[in-house]
Amino acid sequence: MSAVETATTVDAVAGDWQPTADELAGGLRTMLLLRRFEEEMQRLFLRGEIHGTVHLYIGQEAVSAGVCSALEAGDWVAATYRGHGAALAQGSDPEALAAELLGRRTGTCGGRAGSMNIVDLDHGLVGCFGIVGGSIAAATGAALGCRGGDRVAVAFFGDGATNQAYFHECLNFAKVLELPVLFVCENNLYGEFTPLAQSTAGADIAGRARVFDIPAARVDGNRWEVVAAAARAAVARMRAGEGPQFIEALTYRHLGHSKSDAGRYRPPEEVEAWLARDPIDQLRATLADDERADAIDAEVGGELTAAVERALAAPFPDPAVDRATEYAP
Amino acid sequence: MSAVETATTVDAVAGDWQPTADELAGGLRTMLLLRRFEEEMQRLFLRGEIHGTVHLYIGQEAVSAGVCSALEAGDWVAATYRGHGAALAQGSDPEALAAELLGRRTGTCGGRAGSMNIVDLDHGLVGCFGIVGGSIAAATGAALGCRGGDRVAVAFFGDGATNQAYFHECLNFAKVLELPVLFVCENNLYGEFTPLAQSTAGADIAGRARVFDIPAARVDGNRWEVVAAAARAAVARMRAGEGPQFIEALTYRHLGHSKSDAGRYRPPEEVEAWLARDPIDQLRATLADDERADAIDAEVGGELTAAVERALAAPFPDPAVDRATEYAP
Amino acid sequence: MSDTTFRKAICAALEEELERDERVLFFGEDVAAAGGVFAVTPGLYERFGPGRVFDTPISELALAGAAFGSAVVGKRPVFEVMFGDFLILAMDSLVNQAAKFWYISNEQAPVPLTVRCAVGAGGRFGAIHSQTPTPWLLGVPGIKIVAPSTPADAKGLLKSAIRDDNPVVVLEHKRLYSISGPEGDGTVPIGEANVVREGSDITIVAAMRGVHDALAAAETLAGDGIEAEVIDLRTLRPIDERTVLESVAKTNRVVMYDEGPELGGWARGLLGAVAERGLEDIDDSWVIASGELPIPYSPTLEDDFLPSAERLADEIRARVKAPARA
Amino acid sequence: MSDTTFRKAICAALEEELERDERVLFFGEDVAAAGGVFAVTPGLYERFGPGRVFDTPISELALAGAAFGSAVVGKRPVFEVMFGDFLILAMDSLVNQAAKFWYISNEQAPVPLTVRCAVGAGGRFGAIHSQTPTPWLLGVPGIKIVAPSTPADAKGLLKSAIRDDNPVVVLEHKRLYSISGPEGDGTVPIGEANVVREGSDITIVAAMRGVHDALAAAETLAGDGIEAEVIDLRTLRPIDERTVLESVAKTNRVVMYDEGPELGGWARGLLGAVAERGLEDIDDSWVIASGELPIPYSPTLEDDFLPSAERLADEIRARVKAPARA
Ligand SMILES: Cc1ncc(C[n+]2csc(CCOP(=O)(O)OP(=O)(O)O)c2C)c(N)n1
Ligand SMILES: Cc1ncc(C[n+]2csc(CCOP(=O)(O)OP(=O)(O)O)c2C)c(N)n1
Ligand SMILES: [Mg+2]
Ligand SMILES: [Mg+2]
Repeated sequence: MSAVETATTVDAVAGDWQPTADELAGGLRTMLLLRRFEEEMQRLFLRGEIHGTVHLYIGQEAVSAGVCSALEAGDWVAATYRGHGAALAQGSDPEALAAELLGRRTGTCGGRAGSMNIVDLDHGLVGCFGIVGGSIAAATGAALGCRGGDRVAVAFFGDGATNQAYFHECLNFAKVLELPVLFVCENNLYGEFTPLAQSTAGADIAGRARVFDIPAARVDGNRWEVVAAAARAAVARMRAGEGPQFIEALTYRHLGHSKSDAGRYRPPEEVEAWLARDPIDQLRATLADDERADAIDAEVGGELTAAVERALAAPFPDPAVDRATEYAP
Repeated sequence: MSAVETATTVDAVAGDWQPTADELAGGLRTMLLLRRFEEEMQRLFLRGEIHGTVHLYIGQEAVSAGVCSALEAGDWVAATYRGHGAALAQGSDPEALAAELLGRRTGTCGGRAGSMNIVDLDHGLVGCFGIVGGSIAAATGAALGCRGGDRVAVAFFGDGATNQAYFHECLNFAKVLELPVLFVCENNLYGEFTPLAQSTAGADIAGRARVFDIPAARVDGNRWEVVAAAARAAVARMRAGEGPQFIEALTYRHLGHSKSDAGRYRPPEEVEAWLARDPIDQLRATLADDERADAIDAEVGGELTAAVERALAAPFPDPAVDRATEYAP
Repeated sequence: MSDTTFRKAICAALEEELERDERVLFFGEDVAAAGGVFAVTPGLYERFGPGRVFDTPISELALAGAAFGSAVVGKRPVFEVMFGDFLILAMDSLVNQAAKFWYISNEQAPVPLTVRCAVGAGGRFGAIHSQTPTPWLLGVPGIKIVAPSTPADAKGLLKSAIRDDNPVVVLEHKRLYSISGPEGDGTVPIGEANVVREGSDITIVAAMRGVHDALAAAETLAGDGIEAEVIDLRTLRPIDERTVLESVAKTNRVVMYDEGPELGGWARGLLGAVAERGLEDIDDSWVIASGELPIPYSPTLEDDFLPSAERLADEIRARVKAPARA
Repeated sequence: MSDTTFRKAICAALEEELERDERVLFFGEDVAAAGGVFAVTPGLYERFGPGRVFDTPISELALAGAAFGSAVVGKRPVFEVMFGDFLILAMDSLVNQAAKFWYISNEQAPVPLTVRCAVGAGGRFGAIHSQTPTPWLLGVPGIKIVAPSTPADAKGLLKSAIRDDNPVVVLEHKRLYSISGPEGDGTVPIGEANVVREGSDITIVAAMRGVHDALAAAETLAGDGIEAEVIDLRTLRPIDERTVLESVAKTNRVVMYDEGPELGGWARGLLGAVAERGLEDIDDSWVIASGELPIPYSPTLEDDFLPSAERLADEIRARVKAPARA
């Protein structure tokens, strides 16, 4: 079974949420924001404005856009080094995010963090975590902090992360304590250059959750409304006190793993098949209102261009002024 | 379902090995050796001759005696801080083992290691590991060292260890590389004072292996011939190149977790029910030759008494003479 | 205040802080229903219930991660890692998550997290149950490490750790759990060393159980007419260089006394700091630590491996009697 | 021998050792088919096949554990941990298994294991992809840490590490991968520092990229009439105190220059060792390291955070011109 076939023969989704046209348009807006933002960042990286490395999310937008649409203020999200999508889906300011990647004083973290380590507590982002699997722990902990209330936490992580210590220990821990944490595995079929099946014994990621008695849905991660429905159902169960939930979202990154990767390890047919399943195209088709879609795209594009310009105009932090302290007072 | 019921409604064992009377007698001899040794050590501990702490194996003898009976010279075993059983089942010298616990120069490790950290490479014991889960890594590594030959490695570990990072990462690693390692979980229903179900989500230990596509058998760990048959079948599959195997052996420690634990967290009925399933009594019953069994017991007892006497007479290491070096030359 | 034991002082600190601030949580392996394998925390579970005090699976990395995440969202978690040796399994979360968050988040929120663990050798527990994790964590900016030597400091420093807005590792030396002393009734400030004995001839710097050895050695030396000043560091990161420098300025001789190892331990680094900032004050300076080996099990080997009050007194006697540097 | 790059020298060492000894294995995340994320190991998989060179899951703890177990039974595993920052996930196996085995087994077998990892800051990789794991491992008896600064040393030390019968951590500074230099043609002994520039006025001790800063500072200072001796430590555990002491006996001044942090790093501890063994030789001594913070991302912050050749030269100029201690 090819990867695309796999992605389309997923579990039926628990939950019967039917989005309105406005909701679909809202989802499309978020996804376009994520897409256009990343395209801008890619350009800036190639121009040498962004330093170090950058991991782009293009192609996977439906996952965080879908999941975060099911959350409320006060809920928490932990994401990965590939985390711009989750940050924006949580409402993080694109200008500040761009400024952070550009290393500017006005960045989300004052330029201290950079792309891989963004934190934005005001928008419920506990953090982006550079250690594969680290997000799983952060969200588990946030959920421990939420126990007894009705707030929930979400961990985003990749398929490769399911082979990490954090994955196993935290899923077990969360279930033993019945913590309200939603584990969202963005299965994009590769960890860096290594195909899933070569690193992940059994290749049954949802099964790895089910063996802990954690309810797990395997869904088409390229369809916003499918992810959003699964997330709504999972979040409702968590708010009802049913403990941790799991979603495996099958998706694909359109580009390489990070800056320098041309992605040559992936068969061209595979890439093509997935490009044909672009989540934005699919949601446009569902919305079936090209005029509205184009208007949203134009609006998002305009806002972003302005935001990036402002970010580029912002000053770098001045070490003489950035009075950092080792310890919180 | 009570713990005892659980233990007796286990999977059918793959493999149709039928032990001869001599083989049964050999199994009984090993188990009696383990039992009498531990009883001696308990006495010595209470007399203050053994220092620090000691974790007794009494009640679980059928597991390592059964598994190790399926191994050959050149195979490797890694065990835990509760590892005297595995060491003796591998043929480690009881006198040296006793001397090690007594801290004597003639100990298996010259008195440097102590009860929790015994190593005896000459008898295929890669080590006893004081870190919960550490044995899993050591055996996985030994199996990596055996790849391509026909030697195999075995990891013994407890139910509590299945919540550790090592468990998950190493099972996946071993399956991805198809390493010849047999994972043996000695499920004695408690990790220290905590019952399995309170720490182990899903409580399905064998399932945690199966989700990695590792064949797993859940067996009655108090019946030597059952464990031995399962181990023989698993070892045969490994030698045939079928990769890692898993056995969950249900058993019970008769005593507390370690020296100072009176085991008050366990319901008396539960303890009683398990005492009634003593693995040595059961194997005696299967052998159905009391005279032979008594003779073995007497012989083992005599040998041990002499061994312990010699160990007690041995000198302590002299730090002026024990010329330790930080590095291997 | 009446006398108490080190372990009871710790339990009292936990109890008072759990009582005082409902954001405080306490968890670990067998700490709740069983009251801890070193019998340090009985009664807390019964008093505060499973929402505040609970047992966990044997998953040190998850414990640290859960503490980190809950701290970021407003709790004040305290967790126990049974033996300091096991802390190494939790280090990624401590070092790459908790210790960095305050800075890289641009100070959006602190990480008020406390880890307690039993540390130290001499109990015949062998190489994997006797280590002190100081060397692994000493070079981690953002972490604090406290290391009490008395019941009052154990209580006061733990209370300070719980109220501190940074990740704090609390080291509890196993061979101190049963000692007695005044309980103390407040917090003890993190980062301040304590001159526990005044003297003019040499400064002995120590921590935890080493302080008791140092005091014993000082008593012996007093019989020989040598007056040793003894400094109990109490905190190992950040380290109170000032108190040490002030003492060395007076005594002109200093010995750093630690359970070891020497390379990578606090003792040598502190001597380096003294050499940097107080070079002109030093006439003689050295480190006494353990051998550079794993900790042995056998009593004869372990006793020889560890530094001792006798060795400390002997070396000081030999060096202080020797002619001072011109 | 012709010039090569640091990364190619490493690959050559691996290739030669894989060729020379069939017990050598090499594995890690994306090191085989893809040739490594820093493009250090291309071609090895093609040449030696999946039985000797292979990719692994993202499971640092299992990698270290598998290396340990295979080493004990006779293999000579080399594994890569992509960034030194991730080594912390593997530390339990390195510290509680590999480093202790030789001693506690009573020397039944050695643990010939090598870990390679990319370390160091300055590449704008942020706080979790820029650390050097030295502080975490410096205080672990039984471990060796090597830290080359040139292609020849990278090759020679890696070859020595693979042939060494102990666990060796090989630190590869990211900002050295592309430098060129002679390839060298043998092993370089572990534990021996290298005097890379002679001088009589001050000793600069450095490692890895710091050596290049030290040499640059020495050139600048030569213009001011100050002759600095530069020592490339090359090994951080065990540390070659003798070479440093001999140099300080000659120059009477020493500065330890490290990417930092100061508390818990090798620099302060080495200064402590000099204060213990060579006190009478020191007229001035100090440490230059980074700030006690996580490593910042923004170029302005990171550049300010890290020590530099300029700062090194400036501080030396200011202190050496000052009147020497009486
Ligand atoms: C502990 C750790 N090991 C290795 C890495 C290097 N690394 C960064 S991303 C990555 C692949 C992760 O794959 P996956 O979890 O599938 O996420 P994806 O990148 O596909 O979104 C690796 C190995 C890391 N950051 N952390
Ligand atoms: C990493 C680690 N955490 C905690 C401990 C303390 N400890 C020793 S044995 C034990 C219980 C282990 O339970 P299980 O794996 O079921 O084995 P059993 O003792 O029942 O044989 C614990 C928590 C340890 N040795 N290592
Ligand atoms: Mg992936
Ligand atoms: Mg158990």
